Amino acid sequence: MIKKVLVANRGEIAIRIMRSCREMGIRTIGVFSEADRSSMHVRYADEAYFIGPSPSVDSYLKIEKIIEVAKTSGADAIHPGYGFLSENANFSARCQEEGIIFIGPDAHAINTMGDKITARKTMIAAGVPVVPGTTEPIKDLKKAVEVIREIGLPVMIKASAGGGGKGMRLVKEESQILDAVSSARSEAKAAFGDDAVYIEKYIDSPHHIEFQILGDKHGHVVHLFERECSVQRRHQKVVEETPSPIITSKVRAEMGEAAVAAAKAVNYHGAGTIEFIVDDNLNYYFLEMNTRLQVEHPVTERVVGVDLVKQQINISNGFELAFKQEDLKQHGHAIEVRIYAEDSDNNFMPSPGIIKHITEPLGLGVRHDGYVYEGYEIPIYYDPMISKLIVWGETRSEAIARMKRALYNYKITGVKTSIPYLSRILEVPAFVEGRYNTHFIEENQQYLMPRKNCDGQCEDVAIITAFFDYITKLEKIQPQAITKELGNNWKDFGRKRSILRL
Amino acid sequence: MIKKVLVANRGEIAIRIMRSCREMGIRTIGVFSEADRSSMHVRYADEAYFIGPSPSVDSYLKIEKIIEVAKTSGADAIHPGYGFLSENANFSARCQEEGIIFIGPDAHAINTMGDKITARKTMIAAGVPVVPGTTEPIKDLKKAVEVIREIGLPVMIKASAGGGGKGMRLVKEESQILDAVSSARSEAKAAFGDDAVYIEKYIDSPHHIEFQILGDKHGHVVHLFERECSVQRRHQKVVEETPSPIITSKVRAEMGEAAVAAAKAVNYHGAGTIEFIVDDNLNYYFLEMNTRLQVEHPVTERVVGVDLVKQQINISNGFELAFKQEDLKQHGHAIEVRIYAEDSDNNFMPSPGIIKHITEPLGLGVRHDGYVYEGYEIPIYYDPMISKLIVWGETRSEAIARMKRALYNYKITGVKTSIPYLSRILEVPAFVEGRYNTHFIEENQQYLMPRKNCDGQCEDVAIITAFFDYITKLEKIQPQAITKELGNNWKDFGRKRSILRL
Amino acid sequence: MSYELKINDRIANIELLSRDGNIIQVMLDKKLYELDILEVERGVYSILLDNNSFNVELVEGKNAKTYTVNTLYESFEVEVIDAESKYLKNRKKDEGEDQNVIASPMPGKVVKVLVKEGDKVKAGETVVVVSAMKMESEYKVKQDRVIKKLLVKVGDTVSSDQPMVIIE
Amino acid sequence: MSYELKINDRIANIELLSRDGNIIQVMLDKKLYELDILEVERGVYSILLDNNSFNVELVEGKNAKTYTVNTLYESFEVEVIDAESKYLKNRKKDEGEDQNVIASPMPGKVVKVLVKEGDKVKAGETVVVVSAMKMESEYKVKQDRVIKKLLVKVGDTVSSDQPMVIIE
Repeated sequence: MIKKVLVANRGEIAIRIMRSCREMGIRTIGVFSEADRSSMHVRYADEAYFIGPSPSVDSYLKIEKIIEVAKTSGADAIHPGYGFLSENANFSARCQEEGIIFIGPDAHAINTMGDKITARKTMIAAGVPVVPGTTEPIKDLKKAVEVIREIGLPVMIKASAGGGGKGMRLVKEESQILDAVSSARSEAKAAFGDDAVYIEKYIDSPHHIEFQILGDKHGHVVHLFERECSVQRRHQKVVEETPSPIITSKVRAEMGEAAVAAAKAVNYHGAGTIEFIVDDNLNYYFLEMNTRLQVEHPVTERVVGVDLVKQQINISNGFELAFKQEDLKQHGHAIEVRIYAEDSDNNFMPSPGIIKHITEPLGLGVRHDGYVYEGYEIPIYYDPMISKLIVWGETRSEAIARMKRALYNYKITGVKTSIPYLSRILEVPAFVEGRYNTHFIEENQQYLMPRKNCDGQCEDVAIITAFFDYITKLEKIQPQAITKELGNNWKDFGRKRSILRL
Repeated sequence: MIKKVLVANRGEIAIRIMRSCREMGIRTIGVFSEADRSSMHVRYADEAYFIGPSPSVDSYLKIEKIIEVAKTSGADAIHPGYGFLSENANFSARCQEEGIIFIGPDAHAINTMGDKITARKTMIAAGVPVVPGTTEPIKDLKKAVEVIREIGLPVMIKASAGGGGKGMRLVKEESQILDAVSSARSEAKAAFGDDAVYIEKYIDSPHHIEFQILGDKHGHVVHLFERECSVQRRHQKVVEETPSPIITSKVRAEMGEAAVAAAKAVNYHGAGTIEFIVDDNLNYYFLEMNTRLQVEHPVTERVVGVDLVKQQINISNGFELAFKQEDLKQHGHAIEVRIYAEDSDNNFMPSPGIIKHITEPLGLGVRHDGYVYEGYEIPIYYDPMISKLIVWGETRSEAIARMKRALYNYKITGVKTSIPYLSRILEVPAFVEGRYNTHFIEENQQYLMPRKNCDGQCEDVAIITAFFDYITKLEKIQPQAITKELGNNWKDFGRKRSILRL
Repeated sequence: MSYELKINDRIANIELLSRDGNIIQVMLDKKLYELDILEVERGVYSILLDNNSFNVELVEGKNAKTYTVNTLYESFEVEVIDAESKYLKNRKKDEGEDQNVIASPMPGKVVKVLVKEGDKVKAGETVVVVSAMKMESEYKVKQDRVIKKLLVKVGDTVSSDQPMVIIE
Repeated sequence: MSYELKINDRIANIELLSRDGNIIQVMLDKKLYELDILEVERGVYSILLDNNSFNVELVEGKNAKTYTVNTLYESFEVEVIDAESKYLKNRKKDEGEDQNVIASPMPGKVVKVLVKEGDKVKAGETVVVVSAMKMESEYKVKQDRVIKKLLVKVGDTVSSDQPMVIIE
């Protein structure tokens, strides 16, 4: 039985893990870099150990240092969270060597799923749909045309040796095929000295839909349904929800089975996520597997009613899963947004700094996973995520209304945040109607620009408040300066205005 | 359609109501007394109106003033919250007269249920079980003995004119009957000049279990299952949970039906609560009906997945209930604790004052409904409740563990709170095992006393911290005073100690 | 320089031996402690002692020398004792155990004043009733006394520790 | 006495006419406002104007005269203009539009310095690259310039608005 867990992470996820440990009566060990002495996870942990300089390569990524702390502190398990060492097969293996439980999959599963080509082959073998395309480079024109006809248009031609868009061609029409293959090959030849190409089905309006799975060490695997993660900016998820607004229960069941098959193909144990790319006709294809807890795991926890971190720990303890597939149901709707310390209206520039004031949204249906506090300085070294806001509603529209209410009441000053940007996303018609794909952000720029939401009165109130604060400060320095001015009160303000105007 | 709601309340419930209004796109009007200008509900509302001096009798209970504000502000409905005017039939009637929707039942339902005798008679007529006993005063000995035989032992004999325990007798044995009736009557005669007595079944180890009901204006009534509220101190609920740890699904169904029948008996519309007293054998008896939202409504919201305030507003709008009894299910387990500004270890003395610092518990399964903020002064005029913490877990034991975790991380300084006391309740074996009745607090005093939870080290850390803060302050006043002392550093501390000791 | 701090009945002797950034060494009643101490929020300290993480909250009391210190489960009243406090303590002792002032331990509103100036009251008799948050508290004399001066009247709002009645 | 406050491109003229507790009357650009204003938390004001409830957060800028003001949906930069600010403003104008200092608008770490002192750089050329929170930002010159002085080197941590390069 695990009694002491070292959490090899920082920020909100470290605290989220420690919370579940505390509920299970497990002692927690935190680790921290130079920049993180005042970080909340150090304060939340039962014990905390310094592990090195601020850059993560010198601290949170130092495998040997973390193993050493685990041994010194007597931790019997390590939870890697997400990011940092969470998908590092060497780390998983090193833990095993040292007799420390790695709360996550073994090195074999991480390695297999970590390499795109191997993962693709493994999935094909397991009967999990992958994006149709060639698995070997194609070196001649005739073969290429044959393959394209087989896959069906549209397709993407990619230089085998390539990168940076060189030798890439999107083919949408029959008539373009020959030209496109020829020009892609000669461009590839010129750029990389190799004219071999890959051909892949092009998904026109892709949806990113992923399935949460849990597998124990006894061969049982279940899925906990999907998460819709198509609202992305530069491949970074911004808003996640479950259930997906586009999926049908038939497709859900099929994809769930595929996800379980994918996990079983690598004898997976622990919590993991199978990412699919889904087209408008709900054709779905395996994209990749994340062999760890995801940032967006709370929407699943809320709708399915399962604490995923507790499940991870139970699995690591060697317990069998306490539920079967048919025991799991989705109840209502959950949405998560990620709050970043960034200036969303100024090219999303990062905004580290000191939190001056924070008001957290609370009440019915709101979960808040964060780590900052008043006076805390968000360091420059790590991810700009401040917190995650997760809401639940009986229906999707109630969940959206609740998220708007929660964001309305979420105030952070001192650093710029993405809160106003997120509020705008929730108002975009395509989002409200649940019709969106991964092009959502670029296609809806006009809705996402900063807007003036208040009339002139709001600006006047801003001026008056600043003015009032300023004269109150002045008064503290020169008492009576202000009140003296008011000696004759407001009745004769006309006279004063004409005399005293600068 | 209701577009603007005046919330005739303050504190956490005012904000909780405003949150649901905001989610529904309804504008909110707050009202405030002198003491409440800085209260959070004034800040949260869209509009706020001053209604009078601090004592609630001069402000929150001023019917005409509140009606006036509703008319001035153009509110089309008033939500009374709980307490204050929420069970005031005159207020409900006045609203109706003025064409303002009272979000709650009509005066008839409030009056019928507000009077214990009428309520009892109405319930008997509706076939709802009430505590067996006499409905009319008994004036002769023979009749009294007859009635006792009919009801069955144990019974409580109460002076008809009485109060203060005078003329009360608990009868547990057959042999005591005659003596008890005679002495109760003569004591009653001596004390009140009237020897008439009532006889009521005595419930030995009573459980307080209540059912949430919702009724629309079309005659539909459903129940949203029970809440177990037996953890009480001086008839004040301290901890509430759902499902009740003692109830069976058969009894739940029966009590639910009785609750619906009780509501129908007064043509009830809105949200209401039927309180039952339940004995160890799960015999249940109608106690009273609360014709309003209850403090503990969130546990029901969490487990049944329904926003009760939204339902109240929909009902007031004249909508039919969107669900039938068979659509409602209980998922998992929820517990609520009430955090009071009081010194629980010092005779529960109220502790108003300024909130110096607050850290709210967050994360998975935790709902927090509060209203205080840093720098806020809790006024002396109102209820000492600061906030409610509601947790959900898959199971009762997970919910208890989660509540312990949440309380562990809930810090308020500046005022004393009941947080430590609540933490102790969660550790009491009878509570953990779910075997408790309304005598819980008095029977478990030994578990509820303040305890030393930390060894000497903890005390030493407290001393060192205070010391460090003190010398840091000194240093700010006399810079270098401290560092100078440290000039020769710690190596020669022995010498310094002997020289400098005062 | 060493200081004396009072916590419950214990008088602790404490001295700062060294300080290097957050790391301090102190000698507390002949026990050496080395710890990492950092004020993370106003009045909230994060402490690492032998890698154990403590969160300690300080609330200043009536003056800069008194603190309420909250650790995880317990709350302590701590007082720094210097020459001035010692003097005040000694003076206090001379005046005997009972105080000659009845003060309100909580803020509230005076709802009843049951005595007049000059009244003789018996031990245990209630003098003033204060109400706060719907609860009434009675203030009694501990021994037979004479009411010297009434400082409050019905309807007055009193703050914590405000003197209400002077007795002799 | 009236004050001038700058908000975006607007210069607002404002004067306090009266004050009674929280209630103030101000004349703002010839419009009379009466409102109830109260600082409820440090830097957070609750305002009631015609019974509408506003929550306004103030964060002081570089000096006591500049504020970032957050209302419900919008954020404003407000500056109190007095004689001193006016003088500074006028001086700045004389120096032309482009600045002769390249400063970092965000805290971060210098990861690349692409020039040496004395280098001639062309408009649009990147001079310094600063990294924060896994994101790199490039700082360029807006017109042809000469690098006069480098104030930072690779590995330096810079704070917000810290000058990094002086150009001429």
